[in-house]
Amino acid sequence: MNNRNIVIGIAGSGGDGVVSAGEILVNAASSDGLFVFMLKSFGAQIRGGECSVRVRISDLPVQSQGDRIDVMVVLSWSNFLRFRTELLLKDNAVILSDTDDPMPDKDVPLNDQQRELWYKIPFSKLANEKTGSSLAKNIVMLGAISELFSLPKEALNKSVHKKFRNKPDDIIESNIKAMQAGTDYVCEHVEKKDPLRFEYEARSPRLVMQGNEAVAMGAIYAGLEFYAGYPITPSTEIMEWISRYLPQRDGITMQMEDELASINAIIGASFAGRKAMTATSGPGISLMTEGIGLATMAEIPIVIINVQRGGPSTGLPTKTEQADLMQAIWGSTGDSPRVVIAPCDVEDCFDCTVMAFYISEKYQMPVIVLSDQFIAHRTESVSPDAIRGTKEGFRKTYTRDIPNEEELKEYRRYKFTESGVSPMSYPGIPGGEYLGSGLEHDERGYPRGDAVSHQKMTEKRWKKFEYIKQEFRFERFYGPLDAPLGVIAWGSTKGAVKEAVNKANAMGIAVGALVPQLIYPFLLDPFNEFMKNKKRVIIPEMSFSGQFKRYLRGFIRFGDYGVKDVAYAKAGGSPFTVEEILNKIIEVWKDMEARR
Amino acid sequence: MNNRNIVIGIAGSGGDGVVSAGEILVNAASSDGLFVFMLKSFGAQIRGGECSVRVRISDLPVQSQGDRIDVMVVLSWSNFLRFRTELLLKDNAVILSDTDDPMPDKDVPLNDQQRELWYKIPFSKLANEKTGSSLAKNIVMLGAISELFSLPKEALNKSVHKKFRNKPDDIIESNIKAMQAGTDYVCEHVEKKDPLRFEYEARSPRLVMQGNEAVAMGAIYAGLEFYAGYPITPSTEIMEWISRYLPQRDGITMQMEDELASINAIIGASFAGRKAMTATSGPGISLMTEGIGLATMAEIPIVIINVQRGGPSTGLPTKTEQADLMQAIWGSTGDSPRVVIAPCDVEDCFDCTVMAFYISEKYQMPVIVLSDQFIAHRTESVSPDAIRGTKEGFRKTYTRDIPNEEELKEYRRYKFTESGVSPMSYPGIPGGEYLGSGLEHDERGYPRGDAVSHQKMTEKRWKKFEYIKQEFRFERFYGPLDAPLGVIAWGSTKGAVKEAVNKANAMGIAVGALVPQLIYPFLLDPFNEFMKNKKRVIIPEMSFSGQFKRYLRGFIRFGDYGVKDVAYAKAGGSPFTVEEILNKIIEVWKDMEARR
Amino acid sequence: MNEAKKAADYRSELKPIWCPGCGDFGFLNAMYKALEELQLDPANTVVCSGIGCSSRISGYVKAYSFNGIHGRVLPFASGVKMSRPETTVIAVGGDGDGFSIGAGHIGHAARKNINITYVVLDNNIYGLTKGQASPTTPLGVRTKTTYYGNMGTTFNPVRMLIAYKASFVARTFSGDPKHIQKILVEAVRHPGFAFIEVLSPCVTFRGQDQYKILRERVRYLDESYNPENEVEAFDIANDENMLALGVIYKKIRPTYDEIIQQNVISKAKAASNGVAKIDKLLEQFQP
Amino acid sequence: MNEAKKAADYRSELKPIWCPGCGDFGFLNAMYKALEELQLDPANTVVCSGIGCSSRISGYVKAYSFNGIHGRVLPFASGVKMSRPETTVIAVGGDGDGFSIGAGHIGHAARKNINITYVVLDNNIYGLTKGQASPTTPLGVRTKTTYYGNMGTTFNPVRMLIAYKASFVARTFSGDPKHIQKILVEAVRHPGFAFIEVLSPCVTFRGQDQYKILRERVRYLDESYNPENEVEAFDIANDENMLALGVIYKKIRPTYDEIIQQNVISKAKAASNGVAKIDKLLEQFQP
Ligand SMILES: Cc1ncc(C[n+]2csc(CCOP(=O)(O)OP(=O)(O)O)c2C)c(N)n1
Ligand SMILES: Cc1ncc(C[n+]2csc(CCOP(=O)(O)OP(=O)(O)O)c2C)c(N)n1
Ligand code: SF4
Ligand code: SF4
Ligand SMILES: [Mg+2]
Ligand SMILES: [Mg+2]
Repeated sequence: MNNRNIVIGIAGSGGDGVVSAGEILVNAASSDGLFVFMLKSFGAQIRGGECSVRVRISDLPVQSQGDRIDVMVVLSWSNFLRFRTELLLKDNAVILSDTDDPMPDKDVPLNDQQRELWYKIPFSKLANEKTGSSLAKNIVMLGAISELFSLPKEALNKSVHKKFRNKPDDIIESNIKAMQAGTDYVCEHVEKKDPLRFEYEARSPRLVMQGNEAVAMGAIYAGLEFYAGYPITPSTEIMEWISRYLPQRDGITMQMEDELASINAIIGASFAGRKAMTATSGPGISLMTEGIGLATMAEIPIVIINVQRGGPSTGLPTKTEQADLMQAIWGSTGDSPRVVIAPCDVEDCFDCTVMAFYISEKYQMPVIVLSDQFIAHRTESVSPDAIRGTKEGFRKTYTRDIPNEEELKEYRRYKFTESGVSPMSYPGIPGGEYLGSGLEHDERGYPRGDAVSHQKMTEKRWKKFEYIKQEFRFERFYGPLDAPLGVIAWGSTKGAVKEAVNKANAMGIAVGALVPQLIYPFLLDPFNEFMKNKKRVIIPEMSFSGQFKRYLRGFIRFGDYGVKDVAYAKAGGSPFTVEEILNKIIEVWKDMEARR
Repeated sequence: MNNRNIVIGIAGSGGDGVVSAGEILVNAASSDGLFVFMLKSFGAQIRGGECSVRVRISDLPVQSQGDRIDVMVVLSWSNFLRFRTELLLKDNAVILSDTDDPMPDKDVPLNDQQRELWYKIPFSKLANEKTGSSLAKNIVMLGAISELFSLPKEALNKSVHKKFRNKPDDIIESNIKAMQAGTDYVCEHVEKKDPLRFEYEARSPRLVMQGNEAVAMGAIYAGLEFYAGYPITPSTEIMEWISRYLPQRDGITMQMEDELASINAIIGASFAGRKAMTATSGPGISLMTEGIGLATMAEIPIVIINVQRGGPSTGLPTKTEQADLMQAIWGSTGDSPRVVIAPCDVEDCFDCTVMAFYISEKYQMPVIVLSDQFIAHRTESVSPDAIRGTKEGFRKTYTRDIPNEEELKEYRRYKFTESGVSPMSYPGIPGGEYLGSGLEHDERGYPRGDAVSHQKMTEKRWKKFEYIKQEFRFERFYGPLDAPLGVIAWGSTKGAVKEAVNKANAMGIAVGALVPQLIYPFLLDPFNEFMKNKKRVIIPEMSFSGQFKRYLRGFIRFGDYGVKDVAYAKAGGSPFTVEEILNKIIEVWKDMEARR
Repeated sequence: MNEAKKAADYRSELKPIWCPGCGDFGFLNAMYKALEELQLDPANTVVCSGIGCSSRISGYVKAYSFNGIHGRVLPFASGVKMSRPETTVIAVGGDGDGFSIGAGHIGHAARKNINITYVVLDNNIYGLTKGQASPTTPLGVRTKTTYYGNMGTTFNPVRMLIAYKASFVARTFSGDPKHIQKILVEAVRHPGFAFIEVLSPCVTFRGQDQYKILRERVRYLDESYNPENEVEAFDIANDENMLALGVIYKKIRPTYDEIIQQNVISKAKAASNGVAKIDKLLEQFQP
Repeated sequence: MNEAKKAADYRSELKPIWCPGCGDFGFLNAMYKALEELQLDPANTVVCSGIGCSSRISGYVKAYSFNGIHGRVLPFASGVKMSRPETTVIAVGGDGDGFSIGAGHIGHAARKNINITYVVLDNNIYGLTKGQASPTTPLGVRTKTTYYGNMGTTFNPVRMLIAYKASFVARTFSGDPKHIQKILVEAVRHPGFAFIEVLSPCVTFRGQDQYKILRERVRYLDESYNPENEVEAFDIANDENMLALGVIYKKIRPTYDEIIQQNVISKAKAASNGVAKIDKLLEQFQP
């Protein structure tokens, strides 16, 4: 049996080099143009503790992490056992472990078949022999699996070189030897019992990125000039990346004392005419709601990235969830329009961030990008063209209009206009001086407390939505549009949904899916198209209270289309698997059949 | 024509004694057992500036401020003009003004009929004569109108005495003389041109309260022990009242440095076993969202009063709006259940606060009471029985259960139970030591980051809703339940809705109204009852974006009842008038008739 | 700006709505004069504030003005200044805005030496919300939230600012607009974070006699005073009976925008060999 | 509690997950000993914290413990203490938790003299989020958010606390658990707000050599030192090269709970003639 798709799990302790091994694998595969998807998982400890990666490598585009593991590399049994519920193995999974790490007597979740397909290889011993330390056991392991499953050896070699490029030559050499030792050991001592062989065609290299990096790149592409933030898991890498690279382009990064300061600092920078952004997560976004309301009221363009994590409160800082949706849409007091965009994979993080700047700068309002930990921290291979801008799709950037001479006469910063967007000046423009204000105000920005002014200004602020809706339609449809069964999902749930929908259709189930990218304001058109012929619609989401479903129902009356909405709401912590979604599709499909 | 209902407007500058006059009127009427409703309105200035009151006095219960004014007392024309859009006069309104304050030549919104019914009385001059200063002109005015419109003279006399009770006797006397001078002047010099005479039967006295005072009283009735807060309009009076009276009952009031501190301080106090509360508005509640999420996660009972004001951002601090609804329900990140209750008038502020403590203490979770500026700052007469607790209705208070001996063995603070509510200890109870935590946790409170624990604990926290729903049903129905046309409203909109529904039914329009008190969790039963036979439902709300409508649609599918939901969403600033709601009812009714 | 500006040219069209006699008038008028003395260009001047009676001032000055939210004027001002260092930024707020809800920001703006002027109009009360205790309300005073008298030791802002390593710390008094003008001009010219506490009576909630009381409690630092000694400055700040007016502490060190330009941006650019292009940034994602 | 408690009795069942060698172990063990020395009753002890590696400590102590949100441990602790003055309250956090996001609260808890002990485990870094600059990270240090070196002057917590009028300000060092124990016992016994800065190395993000570096930079205040002079204490705090260990400042004044009892509650009760009944409160609403 030759595979064009393989899912490899590696588990060990923090010191076992699990992540390094995963990264080398990913880089190797990507440099041969393969499609890659890697998830990492850690215990609560900062150092030491348990650690695992799951690397999916494929000759074809991949949408998800791959539900079940083909090859499980156990660098330490005790640590592997901590991931029992996360690392699900195929029934006929191949197991690799270190000869010198005895398997515990009980509680090891391996079936007989797996025990059959189990290779013990002296990873540490070989590493010791070749490098004088057991540290390189992960490299020995790579040599072994590349031989066992025909992974790209040449590329692995290059990747190891790259990994150690800042190290002295002898270190590089000894690691290369260690890898060779793994390969040799397999050749000489291992009798292959499993049929697994990976097969592929090499193509031009693909980039390797994490969601947070794609956001940061997107911001820089869009022309970011000022970033202020406060570290918080799982968003911190955005700030770390930007603080290193933005200054190369004359931009400013400020680490503020808290999120209240961060949001107000970017409002200040944007008031001063700069493209400004912050990124945060759960607790931090809560602290920003007052400032987001201020940006709406004072009509200041800002971009806020919320990398969702498990909640409420401090919750599950390193785990994913999709339960900040309602808060993103409605989180400030008063009628406070803001735009909410949700990326659904790593590449989309780039796009959505670019789009966020476009909307916020053009419509002078806050835009929230709702990423989540699942996208933020996973590694995916990405087409270089997609990022360089040759890809078809959204790539517009916007440079803020400044008021013209006419407008600067008797300048009215909050002038009533057709679109609700008024001429916006900033310091440095003579004649453009005005009062920006979080109080309700008149066209000049001067405070006004009467109901009539408030009604008019509120209308002005909401009008923008009508224009934004005309600019954007970036929803995705999967499967046949006219299928009677539908799935509506958002954000990171896309991957599992897309793969499940494809599988279901292959099984003869007529099911289509809709994944909007612009979440708020609500764009009815794609739903109108999607709802035609639908009888049932499943709404899977990582939110126990079903926020997405509640939100949708607020804006579309499923009943009017004769559609029954079927909730599939679960708490976060771990993302949906393809299997879960597929099973739900099958369940609802059967029920539909039964009632036909 | 004899009136059992009269609406008196008084406008002037800050120094004109407008509010004092209103208060004396209100007290007088209430001590004769009349029903009273008073609104105050100020300019943005702290001192001086314009100022008006609108006092409705009636022999029958009143629901609203009274749309149009019967008697307009102008103490200063220039200041009156600032309220042009707020103080709408009846076509045949009677006007009173000071002889020595000339009316401006133009822009005075009086019609010919009103100009006919216009009395000029030398308020200041008479005040000067009787008291040596023009300050008492408001008292002269009271003497004049009591004579002109047969207001309760004896009671006014008593009220003036009470108002000045801390002043020296000669001051009281001279004020009484000033009042008499007003009466005498009318008797001697004024020829009555209008037919207005107020008529009523005296009953036992009613209390006079503002919404904020009723909240404060309710909290004390419910057993409040600890209050922490930070001043903010229009909620501040709650804290001011409590800081004075709570210490009389051994309770603690702390003014904190901000709202972040306030919410965490009450969480601390409640962790320590005390009934704890805070009150705030717009910007302040935004700062509390992180803390509210913490209370949900750590299962700490707290009560948060949000007196809504116009938004977003600093917005309209002294004006009303109902646009914090979604934020109250969904304002924290993660799936973060909290209860939201909305009072609909002053008396209800008391009830809702009592209920909030009951729910929060019993179910160990945050409860938000959504009042608004319209309720908070208006004065209403209230039945003493209603507050003393003999009134039929909700009056339960709850004393926190402490864990029993059995439970304290291997104590599990977050034990999984049928209802989701676990035994809760607090400092001072030996054996009850535990870790309270904003992180996801196990039954002991120890941190857990896995998806399975999170799912189970999330379920636990949400289960409580099912039990809360069984405890409460405090919605109000007005008009015939089976009418084809309905109105669904919440909070302070109730007054205008109730009055409009009564009027509409009197006109032959079959319309019923539903006003829930428990807003979230969503109680379906009353809606099921209400929806039967309905064809159209109007949803009036002071929220431009129609938050209430979106919220309702998230939980009931109007389509399934064959009902069309008709939005009536407007920005806040001034509350709905009865006329507005009635016109909407008529409009929709006509449309229904036309399509029949 | 070609012609010399007059004080009146810095007046906006919005009319102050402060109570007659409010100390903030004294500061505002002195500020107009200081702006004239400095000949600042309104197009390159940002006057920003939080929320409070005092914070209304941003509306009364012709400049790029911003009336933000309660307590957050310093982060806002930092954002403006750091992203547009050529502007003059003056942040204004009340004692509640600055020392209560905004207390977390002052130290950070000060230690970084953000090159702005921060003025606190300290009236020892919450004016706008009608008279509750602030962190500087004297002990024992009855306010709307301290019916039985204000409790808890009060803040000493000047002392705090010195401890925060602010590079310019001064105190002045609404009753002496000339002194305000002098101090404000010096503060704006100071390269770095300049803090001014203005004793500014709230006549409505602290009484009309505040001017008199304060006049008796202030003393002017004389010319001989050398404000560069931290410990001495701290000692002077400690005297809460006789409040020293003038520049109490001052020491010049690099401003944050200078530091970032010199130590971050120039290093970063050197590391990237000129302005980094997208394609160059992409390289790091190559496998 | 009938029998004498041992240090081990204060250990919870949760196992610390700090990195091997983390300074916080030193403090935790000293804390167990201090609790033993104080013979505190777990049922009347509250240990609370914010978020950070250091803040995990609340989970490791057998007491009423609370692991709240980032930066808000002091308001939480104030709520506990004011509403239940008979409990001993120990609040713990990191330098980020306390001096960055929580900076606005310290001054207020200190000036009010809330009778709690506040310990900051200062490792000059954000540990939990894996190594970003904190307000006490030394100048020039490369961290995850300061690739080109940390910029901006750093905070001097002891100096700040003195300026805030904290009634007890001390510094100690993870490398000397005996000293910690002594200081902690003294702090808990101190009637009023007691602040302790614990120099507590983060071996993972600040390097293993921190113990050594710090050991060379600390000096112990000797017995002769009188901590009651503010200006002297401020001067000692100013020395950032040789960090003084010990009680740097201390002055006893009434605690906030005492003040409230004596000046508010007793006055209020006198005004109401005994405990106010609902009916009595209602009287004021009679017309
Ligand atoms: C988050 C938030 N909390 C509370 C308020 C209400 N508020 C407005 S101004 C103010 C205090 C005013 O005092 P200060 O800053 O001293 O200014 P002053 O009016 O005395 O000049 C408060 C509490 C608010 N606007 N926002
Ligand atoms: C509101 C909020 N912002 C940010 C974070 C993320 N966060 C958690 S701990 C921490 C800082 C930790 O540093 P410190 O307080 O010094 O503790 P240490 O880990 O060094 O002991 C941060 C930024 C958070 N949990 N909540
Ligand atoms: S209330 Fe006080 S601070 Fe506010 S304007 Fe009036 S006098 Fe000035
Ligand atoms: S990261 Fe640093 S502070 Fe955190 S546990 Fe490890 S050594 Fe301690
Ligand atoms: Mg003030
Ligand atoms: Mg730290």
